[in-house]
Order: sequence, then C-alpha cells, then structure tokens
Amino acid sequence: MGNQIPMFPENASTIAGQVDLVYLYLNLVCAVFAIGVVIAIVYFAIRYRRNPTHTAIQQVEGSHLLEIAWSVIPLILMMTMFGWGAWLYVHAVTPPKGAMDIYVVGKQWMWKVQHPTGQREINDLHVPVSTPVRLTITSEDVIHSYYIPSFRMKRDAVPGRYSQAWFEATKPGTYHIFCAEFCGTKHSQMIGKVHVLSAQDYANWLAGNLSGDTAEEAGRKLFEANRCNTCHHEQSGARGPNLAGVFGSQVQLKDGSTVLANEEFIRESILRPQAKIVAGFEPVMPTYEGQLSEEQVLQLVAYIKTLKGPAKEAK
Amino acid sequence: MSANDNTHEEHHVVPLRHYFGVFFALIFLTFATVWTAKMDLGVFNTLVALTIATVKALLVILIFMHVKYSPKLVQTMVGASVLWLLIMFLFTWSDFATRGWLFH
Amino acid sequence: MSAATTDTQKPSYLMDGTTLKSWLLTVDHKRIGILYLIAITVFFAVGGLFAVGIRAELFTPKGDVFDSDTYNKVFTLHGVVMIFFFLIPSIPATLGNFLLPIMIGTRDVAFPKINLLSWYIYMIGGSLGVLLIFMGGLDTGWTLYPPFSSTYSNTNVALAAAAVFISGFSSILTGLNFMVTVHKMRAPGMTWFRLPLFVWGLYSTALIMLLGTPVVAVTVLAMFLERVFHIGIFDPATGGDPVLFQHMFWFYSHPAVYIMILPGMGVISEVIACFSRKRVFGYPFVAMSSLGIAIIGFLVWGHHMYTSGQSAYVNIVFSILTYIVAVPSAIKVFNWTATMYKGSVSMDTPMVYAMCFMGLFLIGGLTGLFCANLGLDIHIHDTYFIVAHFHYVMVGSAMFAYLAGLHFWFPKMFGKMYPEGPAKLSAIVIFVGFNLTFFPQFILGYMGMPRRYHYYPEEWQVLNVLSSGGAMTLSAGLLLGGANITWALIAGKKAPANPWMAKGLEWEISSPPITANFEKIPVVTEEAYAYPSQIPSPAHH
Amino acid sequence: MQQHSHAGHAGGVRLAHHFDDLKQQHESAQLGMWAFLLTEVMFFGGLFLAYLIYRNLYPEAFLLASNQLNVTLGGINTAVLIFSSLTMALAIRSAQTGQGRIPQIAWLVLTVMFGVAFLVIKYFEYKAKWDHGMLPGPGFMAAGGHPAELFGEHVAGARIFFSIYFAMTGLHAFHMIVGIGIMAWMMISSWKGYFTPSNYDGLEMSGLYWHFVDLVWIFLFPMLYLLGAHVHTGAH
Repeated sequence: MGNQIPMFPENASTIAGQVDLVYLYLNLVCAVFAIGVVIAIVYFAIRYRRNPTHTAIQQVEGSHLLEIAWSVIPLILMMTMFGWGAWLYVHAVTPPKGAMDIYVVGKQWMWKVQHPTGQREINDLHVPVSTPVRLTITSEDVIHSYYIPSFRMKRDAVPGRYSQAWFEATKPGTYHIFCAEFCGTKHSQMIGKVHVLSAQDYANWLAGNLSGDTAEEAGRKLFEANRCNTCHHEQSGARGPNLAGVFGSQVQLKDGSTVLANEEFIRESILRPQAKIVAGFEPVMPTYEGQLSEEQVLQLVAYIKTLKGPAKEAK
Repeated sequence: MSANDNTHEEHHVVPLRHYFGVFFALIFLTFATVWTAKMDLGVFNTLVALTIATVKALLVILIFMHVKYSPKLVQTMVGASVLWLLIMFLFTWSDFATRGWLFH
Repeated sequence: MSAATTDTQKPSYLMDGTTLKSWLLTVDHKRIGILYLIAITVFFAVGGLFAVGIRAELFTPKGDVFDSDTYNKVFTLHGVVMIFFFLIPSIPATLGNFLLPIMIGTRDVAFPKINLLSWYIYMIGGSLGVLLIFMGGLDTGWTLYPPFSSTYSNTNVALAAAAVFISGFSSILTGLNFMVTVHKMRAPGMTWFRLPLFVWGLYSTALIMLLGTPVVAVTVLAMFLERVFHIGIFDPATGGDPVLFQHMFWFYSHPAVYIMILPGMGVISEVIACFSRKRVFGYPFVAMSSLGIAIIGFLVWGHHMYTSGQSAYVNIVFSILTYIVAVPSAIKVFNWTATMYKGSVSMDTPMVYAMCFMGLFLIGGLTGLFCANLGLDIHIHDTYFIVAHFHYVMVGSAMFAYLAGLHFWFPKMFGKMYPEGPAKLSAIVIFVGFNLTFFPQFILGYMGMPRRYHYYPEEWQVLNVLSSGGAMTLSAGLLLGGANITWALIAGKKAPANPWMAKGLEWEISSPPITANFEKIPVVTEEAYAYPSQIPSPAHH
Repeated sequence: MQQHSHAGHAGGVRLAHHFDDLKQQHESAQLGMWAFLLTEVMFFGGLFLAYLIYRNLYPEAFLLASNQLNVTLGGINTAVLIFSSLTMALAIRSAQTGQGRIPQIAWLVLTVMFGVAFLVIKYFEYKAKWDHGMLPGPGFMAAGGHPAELFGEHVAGARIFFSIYFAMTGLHAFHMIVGIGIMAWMMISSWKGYFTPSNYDGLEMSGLYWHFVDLVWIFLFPMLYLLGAHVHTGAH
C-alpha cells in the first residue's frame, strides 16, 4: 500500500492507454454536467429559499427551446462517446494478422493455458512483450471470464463454444488475471498472474519449460489415433473433405451457403459434424462429442490449422 | 369500426353466419396447412405454415374475440403484444445470426 | 375544492375495522399498501443484514467472517431479497397502492380483490425466499446464470426459482391493476395531462411489469425444469446455449431496473414541485420521458452481455440504443432543476431527500454512460464499477426516492407528523454513509476488482475499508430514520390534512383518509401543481 | 388466471362499489383481461423464442424430431379446439341475446367436452412418447436407447426439440385445465342467472381466455407437428 490511493491499474497493453483516454473523456464531460447541475440546484435552493420577505413566486411553464437544447446537446455528446467507444471496441476485438495463438480453458477453479509451442501452465500465463497474442478461450464447465485489468481485456469463457480475445503487452512485468464471471465456491481464487517477458526472457522461459509435444504435434497424434485420415485425405473419392489449407478459407456448404473455416467451425465439425455439411460430401462422420476433452479439441484445431495445401478449389 | 365511439361497440352482437363462416374457414385452413406441410416446398414450407397460422389467428382474434368491434385501446394492446414479441425475437435472433461475423 | 375537515363521522381507513381479519381480508387499496409497507420493511431489513455481512467480510482481503460458500450465499441472498422482494415492489406496491386511486380521484383500484391477491402472492413468494435462507441458501448470484445454476450449484436453486417465479405474478397483477385504473378510473376532468407525474411514473412502470415480467417468469421456469428434470434447454452439455438464457433474463431484468427507478422519479417530481411551490417545469416532457424510458428501455438489454460472446455487431446496436435511453433521464434532471428556479424553496425532510436523490442520480445515471461505452465496458464489466453504478441508481436513487416519498406522505398515510430534526439528521447520515460506501467502489472497479469476490488482493484494502465503514454509517442512518418514523407512529403529533400546503387531490381529503377516499368524487378543473404565485399563509406548520 | 375469474365474479354479481356504472366496470374488465392476455403472450413468447433459436441451430434435428409427432392426432386436436372456440363464442352470444340460462349452459358443456377430449388425446400422445423414451432427461441421450437410435447424430438437437415440445404443450395443457375449471365456474354462475344481455362480463372474459388458449395451439400445431411432415423417414 502506497501513501496515496492509486486510481488506475497498470497500463500495460496497446489498448490500455486508449481505454483510459475514453475514461478520462467521459469523466470530463460528466463532471462538467454534474457540477453544473449541482451548482444550479444549490444556488436555486439558497437564492429562492422560502422566507417571509420573499413571497412572490414566478410560475414558469416551461420552454420548448430549453427542452430541445438539453435533449439534443447531451445526445450529440453521447454520440461522440458511443462512436469513440465503438471504434475502440472494434479495434479491441479484432486481432492483428499473424498474432501468436494461445489457448485458454477455464474450469472450476483454474485457468489452463496451452502455448503453440507445447508449454502448458495453470493460472500463470507467460507472454513476450510487444507481440500480439490471440487467445482462444473456452470452458469445461460453467461460464467463466478471463480478465486482465492491466490489459483492459476481458472475455467470457463459455462452455460449448470458443471466444476470442487479443492483446499486445507493452511493459514487462507481472499482472493480475481474474475470473470475472461468478463460477462457484472459489470464484475469487480463480486468479493468476500474467508474466510479460522481454523477448530474451521469453525465449529462456520457453527453453526451460520444454514439454513433450507442441499443440500441433499433440493434435497430429490425435488425428492419427482417431484415424481421421481414413476419410480426410487428398485422393479423389475421399469420404470427407481434404483438410489441407482448409483453415481460413471460405467453405461451400451443401445447402448452398458458404462459411468461413475458423476455429469455431472446425470445433463444430468435430463435435457436431452434421451441423454443416460441406458441398459434395455425405453426412457420414460420427460425432466426437464427449470423446475428446476441450484441450484435445483445441489440439486438433491447432493441427488442422497447420495443414497447408492448395485448397483453392474450396473457393 | 368507429373505435372512438365506445357506446356503439359495446355489446356488439356478431351475426351467427359470421361465427360459422369463421369456424368453417378455420377447419378448412387446418386441412390446408396439413396438406401443404406434406409437400416438400423447401424454405416455403415454413412460410406457408406461418402464413396460414397467422390468418387463422387473425380470424380468431378479430371475430371470436371481438377485437374488430373493441375499443381502440384493446386493439392497441393486441398490436403491442405482437410488437414486443417481435422486438424480443429480432434482437435475440440477430445475435445468433451475426455471431460468426468478425471485423477484418 | 374545499379541504375536507378531519372530523367527519366516517372513520378513517385505519379505524374502519380493527381486527386482524379486517386487515388480512381487506380490499381497500390503502390498507393493502400498508400491508406491503410492513412486509417490504421486513425484507429490506433482511437484505440489509446480508449487506452488512458482505461489507464486514470485505474489511480484510482474506476470508475471516465467512467461508467462501457462505459468503457466496450471503451476497446472492442480498441481491435476491433486495431486488425481488424490496426494490421491485417498494414504491409501486406501497406508495403507489396507497396513492394512485386517490391522486386520480377514485375510490379504489380497478380490481381490489386482485390487489389483495397480489399481496398474498408476494407473501408466498417472499416466504419461499425466507425458507430458502434456511434451506440450503442460494449461491448463483441473483442473475441465476446456467449452467452454473442449472447443473453445478449445490444450493437450493429450485426453491429460489419458485420464489422468483411466484413473486413475479404479484408484480404482474399490480401492473395490470395500475394500468387499468389509470385508463378507466380517472375522476371527471382528470385528463391525461393533468395527471400528477407520480401517476405517469406508475403507469410507465405498470407497462414494463406487464410486458417484461412474464418473460423472466418463463425463463426461470425453463431453468427450473432444467435443474429438476434435466430436460436440457440452456445446458451446453446437451447442446443448449447458455447465452440464450442471458438474453431472456435481461429482456426483463434490464427493464426491471426502470421498474425500480421510474416510480421514484415520479415521487421526486411531486416533492420538488411541492417544496418549490412551482408547477413542474416542462411537465409534458417529464411525463413523456417516463413513457420513453419504459419503451426504449426494452431495446437495450444486450448491454449486460458485451463480453458474453454476443455478436460484436449486436453489441454496437445495443450500445447506441443505450445512449439514446439516457436522453429522457437527462430531460428529467434538467427539468427538476429548472423547477426550483424562481420558486420558494423550503428544506423540509422530503426535499432534503429529494435533493440527495438528484445528486446521487446524477452520478448513477452518468456512470451509466461509462458502462454503455463498448470499449470501456470490456474493462469495467463485472467489476466493482458496475456494483457502484447500480447501487447509485437502486439505493442512491430508488431508495432515496422511497424515503422521500415516505416522509412526504407519512402525515397523509398515518395522520401523524414526525420530528423534523432527527428525520433530517438521518437523511444526512444516510447520504454521507452511502457515498462513503459506494464512491470508493468506482475506483476499485476501475482498478479491476471483480464483483462477487470473497478474497481480494491486498493493495485494495484501504478502499474496501472505507467502503465497509461507509456501510456501517449508512446502516446507522437507516436505523435512526426508522426509529424516528416508528416513534412518530406511536407518539407523533396529529397531522393536518395538508401539512405541506401541497397541491393534489390527496391533500384535499382528511389525514388519514376515509375508506372511500372521498366524501364525493371530485371534479378536476385545474392542471397538476397549480401553485399560486403568492404564498397563502405564513402558518407553515 | 385467478384475477380473470375475479373480474368475472365482480361483473356477474352486479356493479361493484368502486365503479361509477356498468359501462366503466365492463371496460375495466375488458381492458384488464386483455392486459392479462398480453402477459400470457409474452409468457409463451419466451418459449417461442427458444424454439426459434434452436430450430435455426439444429434444423435437421428439428425436422427429424418433429417427424416423430403424430400429425393425425395433432390435427384432430386442432379441430377439436376450433369446435370448442365456436361453442364458446355461441355461449357468449346466447347470453348477449338473452336466450336464458339453458342454452348458455348447453354451449358451455359442449365447450368443456371438447376441452376434455383435447386433453384425453394429448394424454395418449404423451403416453406414446413416454413409452418410446422420448421424455427429455438424462436417459434421452443414452447409447442404445430409442432416441439415440432414431436420431443418431442429431440426438442433442432432438432432445432440445422434445424439451421445448413438452414445455410448450405442457404449459398449454395446464392452461386448458385451468380453462375447464373456469368453465365449470361459469356454468354455476350461469345457472344462478348472473348473465344478462346488459351484463355478461364474466362469460365474456372467460371466452377471451379460452380463445387465447386456442390461439396458442394454432401456432404450436404447425411449428411442432408439421415442421417435418414433408420428410419421409419411415418411422410412424
């Protein structure tokens, strides 16, 4: 505890400063209005206080001009708030291309993190400074929310689907991670630390924490163990679509629509293969719902993302 | 249908033939909806079914429930309930419909 | 338009039958209002005790009063009791029930027996709520989000769902009664734009109760079925979508915030007009802004779900609509301020409360703009910033308005005056305690302290101690105010028919009113708040 | 529901003390009843919303599951409810035109009979679903169970369909039961001669309620039963 009460959390991501700026702008506008109104109230209460010498009251019906003024002016100001906030939001939810992928799974009451290079950690998160990091977040049980105040970043971990968030840390250091959505007994202890490391420290950390398989590698093994390649291969007549290069492409579906092959789509296709059938294929794939853990699905997704190929015909 | 005139609408006696007309229309539309449902019309199956259901509902509301002869306030309330349902449907549905969209 | 004398042969509603049965089977809207008042005060005390528990725990960063499970139950029950059993019925069911028929010049609400029924339904729901405290409690937060509530919680979610479901019908029936009463029971000459603004507030509230409450009822019902029979509607483990629950829940629960605040805004309009002796500035705008809030309020629920995984596009739509709903609230504040201009302002207790309300509502409303802001809310959502914001609106505004109204109409309801000194003192203590409790929470929230946290990092202890200290001050102020009112009930001086020289039909009848309200149904010939330009007599009480 | 019957009662006896005249009383009852129906619309609306969302999420599963419902029985029930709505309307009309209490009661008896017929048919439908293990619950998705075999891949979506099916039709049936109770009450009031051409509020409000319950079914039938009628899977 310092000798003065801090008002802002650490400013440690590219977004944080901009959020603080919006916050200050709103504080400024609101303070002007609030102080203005309070001064008016107090002034009127004193100036027009009831006393025996002052018995005349001037009845004022109202004023259309004033009504319009104090509707339209606040509305315009609020639209600037909205516009700025929405602009910032679009920026804050759109990860830059080529961001580093990290997978986060919430579960009562811990955060399990999987790095692309295979490192896994619980509650802690090690990231390099000045590198955009894209988080793919899900939950194994109830709804959680992955919250890093110093990055001004928060995203619910919803069971059964992927949420996405990103940040780019600007300052090496250690910051809080909280669960922000109430999730049961130890909700307030579902916390951790994000360690922002310099490039060199991060490389050292990676080297010191070598684990068996990278996420892709683990995914490849799962892919083979589940014999996915019996159907998903490049030869003609394959029972399932060729997965090479599928990630990020627009996939033509049986019902005529197209869909972007993102993480969510691949996850759905593994767990509920019948939901969206790719054009030219029969709905023959069995479901893997309940047979793969959320982490394993994430590994498969990571592996499928690495499959490069022509896949131009998917257009 | 002068809805402002409350004394006029009160105790409006609907002729018997209207009741029976509505009744036969409802029975007919029930057959029609079953009949069309058994044909494969693609997306139009839903559209046809909903249209027929709406027509049936309107017949019941306007004639059986006397809304056609009721004060404007009652008619407004019927409209409001439909409007509020649509608000709830539209906003919620638009979330589900646009979740996959991302900014690029 | 002469004021009725107090010594008519007819007994006041308080004396018209003194047996317990005459109270429990009454269909008199005034007595039902009193029944609600008693029940609501009890629930407020229960909810307040839970609040004291929360703040006592948060004096220190580590759990030392409760274990985590108990703490989770305490804050959940605080929310459930305060929202469903205090705030939602508070002003409409007590002051509204008592005053609505009188203010529009009629003998009773349109359906008196339904009115009594709604009290019994409320009592059944409330009793289940009390039972819940002793039978397993509830630890889901008042929002009851699945799959935690439907599958994972070990507490008595089914009983809680039943309590909420049942009390919802009480709210629906009250809304139905008010809506029909305002439409069909107004005295001759009482046109829509002569209605007191409190009636406009109640009418708008009634619309929300009718349109919104059934949706939360069916949502809770579906969650109940899922919990008890595992049918699978929201649970992702069976293919359901928990975010759908959030949509359905907030479709009601956001407008429910306006159920809590709109009647309060009506009370404030009455009080400010009376103690400034002025017609409310821009009356039609204030009236219409209530309706505007009620209607637009239904289009903004998604702002509770910015981080839930809701579509980014829908987030943007909800954000702009949320900013728009702030305009009618702004209109009200400006008009109240302008009402005092060139008036004759008297600082009696109700006015003290009303002025506190204005200050607190300013903060509560303006911080709403922070929460509506997409970029900012990603950071402050589910933190203490939100907690502080909605307490400024629900306690700072709704509860202050309730206390303002209670002190304003107390002489009318009970025919007694309360001592001004202690009443004003308690208002000041409550105001100071309230700000001390909740202002530090804005800072805590922006620092990143998530809500519903039992343990918190040590660096936030100073602000939390301030907040907890404030809560104790706030409790002391409420106890003082409550004791003062109780004393006045027993030994207060007899109140005249119109102690504040106020305008309005309720001040033209005796204090307390007779059972039929009026000797003869009045004919209204003038606008609301037709205060004269001269102060009639110096004989202010 | 109760407030409805209360309104009927107040109207049936005569002018209640707090109303100025019968017209005010009638208009209040009518408005109150419609306000109540508005809340009913929103109440069912929540489940309609769930239906809309999940039908879009699981279109195939909903077709398959809908196919399991018996269109013939559902259709007959639709007709039964239309009959009951007609008899209800005629009961009110007989009060309106002052035909005395016997025709009123006769039409009400017919209405109740149709209502009971509806519930009996519904019971057999429920029973069939119960026997086939289609009651949503943990057993629904069990491997080797009837639903798991029938719906295969789509068992999760089908379970949601049946959850919504039972919730909506169950709620509807509950409203029917309450409606039959109200009709019994109306018969008693009618027997006591409460309903005259100048004041038959109770009967009119009961009628609005009954028609509303019919209205809900008008939408439930195509949404639940007819959705998959054009898909031929061989089952049933």
